[in-house]
Amino acid sequence: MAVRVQSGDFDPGAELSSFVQEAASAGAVVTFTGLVRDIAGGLQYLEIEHYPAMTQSALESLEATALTKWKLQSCLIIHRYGRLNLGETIMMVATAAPHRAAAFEAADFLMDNLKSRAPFWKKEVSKNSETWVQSKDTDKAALRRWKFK
Amino acid sequence: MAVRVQSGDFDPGAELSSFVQEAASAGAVVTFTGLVRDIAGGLQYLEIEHYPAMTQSALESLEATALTKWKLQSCLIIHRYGRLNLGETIMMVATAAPHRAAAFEAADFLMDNLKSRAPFWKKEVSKNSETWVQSKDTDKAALRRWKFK
Amino acid sequence: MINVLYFAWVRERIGLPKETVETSAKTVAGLVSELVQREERYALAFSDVSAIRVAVDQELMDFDASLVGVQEVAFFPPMTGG
Amino acid sequence: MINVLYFAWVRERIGLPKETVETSAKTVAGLVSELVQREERYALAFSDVSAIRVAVDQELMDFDASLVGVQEVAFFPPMTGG
Repeated sequence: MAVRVQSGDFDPGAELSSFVQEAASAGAVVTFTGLVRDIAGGLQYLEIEHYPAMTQSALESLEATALTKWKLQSCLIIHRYGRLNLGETIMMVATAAPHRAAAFEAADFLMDNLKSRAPFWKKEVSKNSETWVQSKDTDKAALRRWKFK
Repeated sequence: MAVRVQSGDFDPGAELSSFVQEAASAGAVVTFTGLVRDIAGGLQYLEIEHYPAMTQSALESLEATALTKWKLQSCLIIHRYGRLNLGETIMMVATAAPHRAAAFEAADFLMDNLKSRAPFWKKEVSKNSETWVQSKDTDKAALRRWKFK
Repeated sequence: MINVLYFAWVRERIGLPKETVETSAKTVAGLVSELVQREERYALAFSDVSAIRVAVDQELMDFDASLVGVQEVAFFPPMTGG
Repeated sequence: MINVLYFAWVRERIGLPKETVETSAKTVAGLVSELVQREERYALAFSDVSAIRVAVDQELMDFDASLVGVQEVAFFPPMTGG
């Protein structure tokens, strides 16, 4: 049960080690880690803006929904803001449940909502341009899946 | 690209750290970790039997299918055998892909197939009884999902 | 008096992250109408409201949300976290 | 001469992990018929073949799989890895 919004880089492996130790009574742990990658070529770094007064509470409410809906034993959300260099970790979610289906579904749910309902905005900075990342239609479609449940 | 079948315990966090470093060009990394838990109460330890001549090749063929089908950048499967104590790690899969949908789906696919098509058999040992874990109908139904794809 | 916040390219187009606005608007949509009449940069930022999301007191809301008792309104593009 | 392997409760019921079998059976099903006629413990282990899986030369197969050129056959319950 933790939500962390931070500018510093972190090691998802170290987070998983602690998470598993705390969630020892759970049988199934799923993690998702997002990394800064250079898709188009030329990316120098990523700049993530967020809405400080809203971010923590938005993530906590997301976590509470996942905990209740999938009866998770434990849940972790870490998301960075500020300048992020290539290869660095952007964010991570971890879910612990008695069975794998719940752990997978809850992690998937958290990701879809983080993409479209948490107040973060990514800007890609390369040598000659700065571009705000556009939200994808696939993200909206992914989000819609959870309304039918 | 690694498959490891081993009796010794391992730290899924340490595995995730190395996996992320090698898969630095991937944007999305998903892991699943299975832990020994005491559901019914009274479990002393888990004994996992396997079919040595078949295990490695079965897991490698599973990995090859996932790599091709979801165009993964990287894939890891670790599965233990022998005596496993409460709270220890049973197995782990990790997948790295450019986007989250592929990473999630491939990890889910690997898990369904590990449950039903890799030659491992779990026995639960408690003070007064030894019970072979029965495969679940939900596992077969889960496996069937992948035939329609 | 309402605190109005702007993020990402909405902030860049309007040219400031935050301002205090004296308004008689009853809804978010009414507030937007007032803002676009102020200056060209506001009109530009709000030219396509379908591309803009709004949070009222840190909760995501629609443009018809009431401003009664509200302290903070934020405008921003669709979020791109994760 | 075929190496026949048993795992999990199939191994426990038959009482050994591995044996070499002289057989004229053409298929896995034929081999099972020969085994169950040997002794009670084999009959017991194979009493419900729907609960048994088979691997031929380390590949999962059906009971009608051919034994031509085969070196190793393994019998075991549905797998429970993961």
